[in-house]
Amino acid sequence: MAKITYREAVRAGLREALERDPLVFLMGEDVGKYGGTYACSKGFLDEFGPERIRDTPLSESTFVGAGIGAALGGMRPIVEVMTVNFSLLALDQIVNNAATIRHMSGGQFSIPLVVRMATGAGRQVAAQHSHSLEGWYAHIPGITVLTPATVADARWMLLTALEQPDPVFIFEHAYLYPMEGELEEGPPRVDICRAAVRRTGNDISLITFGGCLWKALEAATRLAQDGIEAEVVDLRVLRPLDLDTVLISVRKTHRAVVIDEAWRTGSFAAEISAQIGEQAFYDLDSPITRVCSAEVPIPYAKHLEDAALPQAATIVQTVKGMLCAS
Amino acid sequence: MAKITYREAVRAGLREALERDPLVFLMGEDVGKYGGTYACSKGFLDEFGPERIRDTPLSESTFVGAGIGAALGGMRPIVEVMTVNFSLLALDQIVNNAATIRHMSGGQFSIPLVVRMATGAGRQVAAQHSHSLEGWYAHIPGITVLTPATVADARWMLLTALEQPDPVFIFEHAYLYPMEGELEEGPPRVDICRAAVRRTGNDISLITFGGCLWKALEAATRLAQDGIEAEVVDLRVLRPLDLDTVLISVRKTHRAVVIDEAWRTGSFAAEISAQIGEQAFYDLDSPITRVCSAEVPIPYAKHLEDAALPQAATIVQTVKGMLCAS
Amino acid sequence: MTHPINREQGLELLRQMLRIRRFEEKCAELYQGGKIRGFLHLYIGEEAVAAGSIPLFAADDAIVATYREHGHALVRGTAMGSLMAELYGKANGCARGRGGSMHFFDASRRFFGGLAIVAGGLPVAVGLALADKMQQRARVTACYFGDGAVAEGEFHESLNLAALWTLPVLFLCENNLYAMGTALARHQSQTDIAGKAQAYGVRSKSVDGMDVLAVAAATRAALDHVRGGQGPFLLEYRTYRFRAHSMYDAELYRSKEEVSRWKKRDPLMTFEQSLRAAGVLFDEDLAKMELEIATEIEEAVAYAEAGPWEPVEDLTKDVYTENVRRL
Amino acid sequence: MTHPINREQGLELLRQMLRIRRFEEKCAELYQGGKIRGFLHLYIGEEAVAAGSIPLFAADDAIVATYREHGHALVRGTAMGSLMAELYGKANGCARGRGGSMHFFDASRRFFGGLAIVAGGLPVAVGLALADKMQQRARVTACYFGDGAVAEGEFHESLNLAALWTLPVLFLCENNLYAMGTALARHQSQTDIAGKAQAYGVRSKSVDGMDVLAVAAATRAALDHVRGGQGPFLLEYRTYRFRAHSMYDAELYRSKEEVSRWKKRDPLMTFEQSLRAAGVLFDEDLAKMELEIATEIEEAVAYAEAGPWEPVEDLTKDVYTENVRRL
Ligand SMILES: Cc1ncc(C[n+]2csc(CCOP(=O)(O)OP(=O)(O)O)c2C)c(N)n1
Ligand SMILES: Cc1ncc(C[n+]2csc(CCOP(=O)(O)OP(=O)(O)O)c2C)c(N)n1
Ligand SMILES: [Mg+2]
Ligand SMILES: [Mg+2]
Repeated sequence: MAKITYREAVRAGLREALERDPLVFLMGEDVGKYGGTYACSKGFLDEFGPERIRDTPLSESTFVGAGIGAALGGMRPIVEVMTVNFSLLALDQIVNNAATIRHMSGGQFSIPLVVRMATGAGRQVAAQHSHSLEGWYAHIPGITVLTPATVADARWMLLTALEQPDPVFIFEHAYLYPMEGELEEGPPRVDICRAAVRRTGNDISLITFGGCLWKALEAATRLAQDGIEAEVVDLRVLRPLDLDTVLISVRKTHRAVVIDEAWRTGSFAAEISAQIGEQAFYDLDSPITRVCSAEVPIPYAKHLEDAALPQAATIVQTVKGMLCAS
Repeated sequence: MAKITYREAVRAGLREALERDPLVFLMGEDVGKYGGTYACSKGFLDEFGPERIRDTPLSESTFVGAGIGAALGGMRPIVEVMTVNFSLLALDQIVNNAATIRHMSGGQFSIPLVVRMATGAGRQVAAQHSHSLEGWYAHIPGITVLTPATVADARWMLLTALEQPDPVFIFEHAYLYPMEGELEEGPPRVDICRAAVRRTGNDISLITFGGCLWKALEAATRLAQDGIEAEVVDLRVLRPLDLDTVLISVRKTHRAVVIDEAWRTGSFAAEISAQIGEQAFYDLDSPITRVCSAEVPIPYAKHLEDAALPQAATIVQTVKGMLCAS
Repeated sequence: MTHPINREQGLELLRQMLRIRRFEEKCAELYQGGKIRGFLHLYIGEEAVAAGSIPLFAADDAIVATYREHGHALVRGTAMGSLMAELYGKANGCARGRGGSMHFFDASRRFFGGLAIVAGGLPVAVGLALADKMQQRARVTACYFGDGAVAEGEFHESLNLAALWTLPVLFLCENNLYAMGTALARHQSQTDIAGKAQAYGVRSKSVDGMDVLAVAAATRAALDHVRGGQGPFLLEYRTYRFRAHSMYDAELYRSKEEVSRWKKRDPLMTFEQSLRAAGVLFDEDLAKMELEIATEIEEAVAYAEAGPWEPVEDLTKDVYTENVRRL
Repeated sequence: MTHPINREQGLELLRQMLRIRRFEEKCAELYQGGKIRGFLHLYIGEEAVAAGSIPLFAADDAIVATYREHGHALVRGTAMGSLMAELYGKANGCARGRGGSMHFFDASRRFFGGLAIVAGGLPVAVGLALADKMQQRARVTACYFGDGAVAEGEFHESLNLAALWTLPVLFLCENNLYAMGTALARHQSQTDIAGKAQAYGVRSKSVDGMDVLAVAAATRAALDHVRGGQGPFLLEYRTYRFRAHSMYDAELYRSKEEVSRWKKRDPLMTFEQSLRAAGVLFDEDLAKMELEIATEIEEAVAYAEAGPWEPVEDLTKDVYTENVRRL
């Protein structure tokens, strides 16, 4: 076990990917000379050269589309979109080409493309730089959506993703890059098809992913102090969804809170809630609740941003409310 | 009461809007010389002139952004995006500017913009022209999302929308344009804040919107032949959502099916299901179910497209399954 | 005429144009008959572009086209039967009947669609060329798009990126003077499309797209430039669409006179005349050609009619590759 | 120097540049002190652009800027206190503390942000100009953006649309040679930004952005063109950013030498020298100026410090206009 930051984990995954397969290359805004907005590819330009570490112009739609084309042409592109906020400019290429061409062509073409992007709020960067749109991506048939929350997933998911014949989108929560965590030695390659129980408990299930995992775990710790044992499920993969792991937990605890940093209405948390309701309705002792972001463009001021986002305290409150109610 | 098509209704609404307010103008691809892709503005170029009926280049992001700017500048633009499929190219302007500037500026600016677009599948136009993304729009704080399903709503919603100080998005289901319906004389101006019960019944609530309303009503008719009385709720406004009307119905019928033409995972139907579960859990006699599109790029072949989309038959089946089960 | 005409080549060019023309006339008829549905965008009037350019590409070059791609696929060599079957929505179609008219695909011929979002194919073409360059393959990617696509941001972004990275992309603009109902001068503040290449330091040229030999000559020159590793080239074909934009179109945006003026320059008619004038085409050649094509079309229709529907159970097949290890 | 210098004007230009410089030096200090958070993009080195151009606009002209807009807002006349308060996130800030450094707004001065999606302001500017033209107002909309924005599709689309409709938009490109860490030549295949205007039939010019008088002269000429109803104009300011792109930036992408070479052309220093040389600036003038500005900054900080936080209950206020009839 070694201590490593989430950033170092992403970096190590990228380096291994570049080292083990000459067809892999990284392209995006400022991945090269600048070293990556979040320093995930610092030094890579010198190490791997300008052919494989490609700084792109500010042309999101075109360099993502070029990633699709390069994948069709036999390369293994890793496209970095600086943040999910800017990925809106590339969404047409993603929905209409990346996710669609295999099926629409009758299975003739493969698009082994990996797109990475930072997501989430919490750093006071205000309304245009704080979106959490993973849920939108999870709506798109044809792609796989990953949300690494731990250093292990940040380290290993990329490599499994690169073995997929179809497009994979990896959402790295910008708030997690400096976070430290323990990483086991040796490559315990991770799957990209299962949710993980990060904490076991019998009283209630806290279902979440990405940056909110840590808030849920903190809430669970606080709840434990009051004798409430919460189970924390990290979805890890939003599409295709591993509902079984969620159901096993809910059938045990009979209560669920879904935590999602996206705006509440139309959040992915709604999908989780709906599916639990469909599959485990008779196992529930109380209504499923959601802890999501307030429906507001995320403000700059710290106290307002904090108020807008899910917090451990809100989760604790919600859980206690549910347990008292029943 | 006069018979009128949905297309004529949209047209009449547009004409009245243009006649009654000189600040209103229509811009979009082929709204002028071509007469509108769906002929909704046929003849308007001659009638209102090129200043007010503006054909735009194929530049979705820019003419939608220009609509935002024109609204900021005191005009009352109606921007037509030919179809929701192409609106992906303008989504950055919508999310980051239209929906955000009022709040982010501390309430200094108003954007009285109306954007209309055709949505939905069912005409064998295949994977890149058959999206139903209203649910994504309903996720965005700061905008209003309307889904006229009847000729009355097609006729009148636009006018109420034009009185709003904030952006309103109107989704016209492309399949409905030729549909005929009865329109009451005189302007019974419609609200854009309430859902409507289109058929009353005590056995189950069918909750839907847009193109699926008619499939739900057909299903209700067929169910009635078997003695099952379904209530059909037309959401009409996806954001802000009128949950009360939905809850009143569900508390009466104790059962709900949500029907949505979007892909199931991450559909707006999930949000409806989640909110009913949150608010009316103890009123439910059985799990809420969803009838949505299959998770596949919509295929061209008729039999495959039919199989991919929600159908009256599927709704009937689902309802019977629920009623037998319990 | 820009070249002396060699009989074999001349007849072959005429034959390809005629194949497209007759095939699409049949499509229009079948659309009326309800055999073909959805959107159907005919290429009639523009045949010289596909017929003059596509034969110049090598088997391993890539082609990216739009929803108006029947001609491109035909000349590229995809069997007419599998194209007709695609229009029928049959499982023996070139996209299993899932794509229809707007989405022809043929991996065996590196034909990447049939992409129907205007300008959406340009970035993909840039990426295909990038893959070739990174793998030191001497391939070219030919990307066809219309004048309307020039207004989209992706045109600008793609020309810049292809030039910045010196990628082997041949940008081929089929300027038929209209984007649906919007005339070029009503969507471009500056209508010289080839001239726009200067903003990217990209070489470009504009050529008469109604003259199949001029198309061939200009395309060959552009192709040589790109193959020479000198980066992308923008070639503008000045052409014209004789039919409606798609099957539903009142054509309120142009006059009958304008259309008939252009029809006087029908690429088939004018080329046929020059072949006759050059003494290399005779009535019997044409009769033979028409007969062969009529037969080919008959067989294509038969193939489509006989084709099976894809089983509904296969609806979600190929959304993802099946049986993939996710761990 | 392009003009003889008049003392009053000269001193005012110097004063505005100095206000920006000292204000931002204070911002950097406060950022280190944790008073300011989030992203902070300093304009230091580029002051001549805002100081030379903004005073030329009429009160009812519109300004659309980027996340690097402190200087623009200051020169436009928004009180320094409300800008500082915005950086503090206080409710007495120019956006109630919701926007921060990247999102300054001031409706009373038609200052439309502070928009932080690169190139996202261009379409909005086109629309503002459209509204003016349709309402027969002789206004101009000035749209500032960086060289990086030139690569975005919206640059292309917006220049075309503004030219096509002959709209009064002044496109002002602040070319500081870098888009974050990417040098102009590494993101543009053809680096003459002003030259790109030809593709749209738009008039354009490039000017030394380190020379405040040259900036003023070129901007005045461009403004006259636009006011004259001749449509948009693209003006390129060749300038340079002395500081990091934002507060976190190792500046691996450029050499210390390059930066110090540019600092020899510091717009404040060079203009101060020429004012002295012209005999219209004296030590006491400068001392007085520094003192006034120091005081203005002190008061601004005090105003920000004293400002209230927006009540958390108001978090969702203004997402929608309140109390609107929806029927
Ligand atoms: C992004 C986008 N916007 C709008 C459309 C609808 N549309 C389909 S074809 C077309 C006209 C395109 O004109 P052009 O590029 O000149 O090609 P042509 O049809 O003339 O061959 C339009 C507007 C689309 N498919 N994609
Ligand atoms: C669409 C988009 N992509 C990426 C970013 C991240 N980003 C912020 S500023 C910047 C560089 C912009 O450079 P330039 O336009 O030259 O302006 P400058 O910072 O030099 O003033 C980038 C890449 C963004 N804000 N928007
Ligand atoms: Mg055209
Ligand atoms: Mg710059």
